[in-house]
Amino acid sequence: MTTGKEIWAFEEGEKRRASITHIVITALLIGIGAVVGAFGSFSFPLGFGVNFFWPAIAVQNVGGIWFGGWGVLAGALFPLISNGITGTPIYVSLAYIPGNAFQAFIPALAFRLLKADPSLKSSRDYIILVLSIAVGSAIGAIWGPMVVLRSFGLLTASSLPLFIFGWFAGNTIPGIIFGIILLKALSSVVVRSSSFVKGWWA
Amino acid sequence: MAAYIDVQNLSYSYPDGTLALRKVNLRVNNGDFLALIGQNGSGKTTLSKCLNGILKPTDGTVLVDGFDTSTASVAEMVRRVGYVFQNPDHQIFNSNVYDEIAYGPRNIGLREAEVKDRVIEATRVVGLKDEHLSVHPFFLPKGLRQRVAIASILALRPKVIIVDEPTTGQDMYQSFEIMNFLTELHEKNGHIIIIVTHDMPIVARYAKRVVVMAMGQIIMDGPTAEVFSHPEELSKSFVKPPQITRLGQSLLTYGFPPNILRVEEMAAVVKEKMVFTP
Amino acid sequence: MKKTLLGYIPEESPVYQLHPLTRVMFLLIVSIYPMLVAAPEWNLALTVLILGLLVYAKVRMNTIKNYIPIMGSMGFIILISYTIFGGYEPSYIPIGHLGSLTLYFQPIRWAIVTYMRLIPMIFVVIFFFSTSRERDLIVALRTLRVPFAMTYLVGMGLRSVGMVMEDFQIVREAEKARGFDTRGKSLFYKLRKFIMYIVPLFGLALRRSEEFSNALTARAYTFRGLLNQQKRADYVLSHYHLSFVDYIFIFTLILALITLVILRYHYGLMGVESTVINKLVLQ
Amino acid sequence: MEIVRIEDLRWKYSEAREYTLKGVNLFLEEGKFLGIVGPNGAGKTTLVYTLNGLIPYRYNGIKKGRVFIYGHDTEATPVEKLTSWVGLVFSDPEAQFTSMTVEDELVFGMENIGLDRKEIKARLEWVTELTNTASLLEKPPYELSGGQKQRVAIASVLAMKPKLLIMDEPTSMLDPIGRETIFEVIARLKQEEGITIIAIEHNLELLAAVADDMALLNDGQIIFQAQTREFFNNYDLLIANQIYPPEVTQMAGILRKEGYWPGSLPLNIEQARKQISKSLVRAV
Repeated sequence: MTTGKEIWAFEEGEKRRASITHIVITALLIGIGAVVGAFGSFSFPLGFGVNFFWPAIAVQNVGGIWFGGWGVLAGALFPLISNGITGTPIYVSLAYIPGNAFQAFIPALAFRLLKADPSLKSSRDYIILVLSIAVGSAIGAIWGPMVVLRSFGLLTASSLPLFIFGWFAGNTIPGIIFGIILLKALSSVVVRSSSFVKGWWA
Repeated sequence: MAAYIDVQNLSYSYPDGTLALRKVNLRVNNGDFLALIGQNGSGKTTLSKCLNGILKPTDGTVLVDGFDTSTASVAEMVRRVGYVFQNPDHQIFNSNVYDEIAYGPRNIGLREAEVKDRVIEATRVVGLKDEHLSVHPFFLPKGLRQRVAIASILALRPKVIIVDEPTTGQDMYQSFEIMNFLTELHEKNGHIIIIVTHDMPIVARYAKRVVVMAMGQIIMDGPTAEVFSHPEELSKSFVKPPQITRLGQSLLTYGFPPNILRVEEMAAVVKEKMVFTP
Repeated sequence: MKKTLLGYIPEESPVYQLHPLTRVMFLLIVSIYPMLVAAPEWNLALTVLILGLLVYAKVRMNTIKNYIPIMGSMGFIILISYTIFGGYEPSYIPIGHLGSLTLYFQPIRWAIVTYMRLIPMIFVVIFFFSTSRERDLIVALRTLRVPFAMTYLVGMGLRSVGMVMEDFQIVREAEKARGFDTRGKSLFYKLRKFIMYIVPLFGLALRRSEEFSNALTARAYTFRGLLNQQKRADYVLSHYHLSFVDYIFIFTLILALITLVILRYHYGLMGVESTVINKLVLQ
Repeated sequence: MEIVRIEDLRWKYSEAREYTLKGVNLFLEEGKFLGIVGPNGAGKTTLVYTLNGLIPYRYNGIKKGRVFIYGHDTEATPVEKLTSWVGLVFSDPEAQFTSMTVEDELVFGMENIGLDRKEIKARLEWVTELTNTASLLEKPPYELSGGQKQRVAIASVLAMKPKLLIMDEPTSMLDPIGRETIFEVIARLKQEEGITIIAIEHNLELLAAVADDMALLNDGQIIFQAQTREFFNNYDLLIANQIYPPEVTQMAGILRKEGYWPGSLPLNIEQARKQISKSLVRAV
């Protein structure tokens, strides 16, 4: 049984180098993110409110946790494609990049710093996951409506709180639900694969 | 006798406008072991996905055990027709084999005790061992992953089992194993089996009935020996009879039958000719 | 019709005379115009102009149908934001009532102004994606001397999108074949089961990451090579040449941008105060 | 001239409990076509991975014994150099298609080995003619059929002009006609280009028609290697190793056991037909 500590620790003499596999996994993450981002929410039969349910955030969260900097890179880039598919103006898409990067970066950072187990073995792991997704989404939620939508004049100042909260909830909830399912289902596989990233790039 | 699956004037076009099926009629009966063959893109996968309501007809109707697939619920359908996808990796949703096989039965709302019975039964039928149940399906070799995929459909206990490309990526021995086991399901448990395949020797050896598709239509439908004895018709769908059948057809002048399906049959015919010709 | 990830682009179009870089410049520069303009009638004119270009480029008009929902929901959000959550200032002029709600002129005007800014920006994106193939984007980036590693990642990312789209379709069917049904189930159940589709998508990606890496290595492609690749033939660029027309086109786009800045900020034209809506309502 | 020499090669993946290759010895001369058969899990793919350096460069594990390409030990040779000698086509073309057009896919490898535009253009013309892919150049991957994808995969490797072309189950995903077109390409490569080829394949009907030599790999060892005709003549050995020869060969094998088939076993319909008609005429 491995613990969170062992998973992130470098063994003595262990050499890890970024490889072509990481480029490939980044491209595949972009693919999943773009498809889930563009179509995943549309087909969800909830009716009104689909705009506030963005499952693709899970790709950012687990991508960062499993694949470090590569996951963050993919998480920042794939919304450009999924937004393009849905017709979002190009500069709005570009302006989202930092927010998206943070949504992927914060859980990745938390898991590495606090040595949490991606397979979510203890309640501590769950708490770290939930809190880090919440913090990441909070940064995204502030960046999205406040910096981007506001500066493009798409929202008024007094409506900001509502949109920030809607954005936050719409990202945090799917992030946590999808994140838990993915981490539990596949972490054991990922950790054993050559694409797993212990540090930031390898 | 009413057919178990009755396809009437079925047409299907994909959202991008491609017309994949044109006015197809097909009756699948109790006791059928059917192979659906034809060139890539001839519509056989589309047709097989229409048989359990994964795809709904654009036009025409598909009746399964009296239920219209366009109005029946998913649960009603999966209890009757099971569909095993070609690549097992598209259908692995859980992190251990037990949950994977239990996923279907749980979806249709069975109680956990019943689920457990079915998982154990399905595991036994496909020849998985108990030690496999706790393994992550991802780590199993492809042959076993395919068995997990079949077991997870069997656990829903459908009358009809459709398997898309059961032998792709398997070696001959594994192919025979899978097909023998489908035959057992057919003969002992009375399942109707439908395979979608490119593997003609497998079709010749195991299927009782062959349906040939080309350009979204059924161009031939009949007993296997009958269908394979018309090579010129088959070539319209870019299909050839198996090598042994073609050997027999090249020896028609010596009185060989045009519909030999198995190597052993051919050997027997040659032997007989050699013995009795003098 | 040629197929792209997002749909179809015309088999032949006058737009293909232009270098892909020129088309990307069109996307980037024309997207700025609406941000400089407040008066909706001018943005409407720009929209009409782009629509005209779409027709000229032989784009099938029902491509636009796919974007109508997003345009609708954006309009709705903007309207809500400016009216119900728009706050109140003493200078607001009431123009009517909706139940107990008083409607004011300025918020509605701002909503229209904002919305009409968005519309041409969306149409520019539509124009780009319905006249450009994925390859055009890569060519444009390479022409701009974006590092190969980056353009390669973009290209492979696009390739992955296509692959995942196919997978996504099959996985959803596989869910159904296993008895997954949303009818008559609790919301939580739906949520928990419905999202399982994402697990096979990642499983497939992991499996493929190994196959792809092997395939790339087998074609003499290494991580080291990716970073240090000094000289690449960039063969694809040999099909494309920036012509005189391209230079003229890009020059015109930039000139129009500068003119717009001058008109707007030096002469104060096209501002919200000078809109015809003001004249119509206030008089 | 020798192109491949493998001496007592053993390989264990670091995750695995057992050795996958357990002492393989193999020798291949330039210009030959070698078919490798063996049940799944025998180590066929692992074996060919050692030839272009994927093992040990991309995989962790324990390697004993040595592999030589043109007399160069693969472990002491950079992987870029190995890949310029040895081209590998994988069984699933879907998983080697990384570009958005066929042309970019074909050009990719050529750019990697540093060819200039003129050379690339010339080779493009050559390889698309050879593999019948010229009409596909503009197409994106999702517009190709299975057979087209596989031809493009072969062309993309061939464009780098490897001395040795390895194909790992190149037809497993294809319909019967798609399979035949791939084997037509392979036959042309052998005849017109004189390229050395190794193919792993379960469909022996088509393989037997083109291979010079055949090798049987089982449980990590080469059990038997011989000229194709002689190889299939050892019917009992093949069956014992779960290998099923072409159907006409199987039939003759059964008959021979019962003393009804004189001479060697046929490999195709024509040979079988001749032998049968001859013996029937004689019987008359």
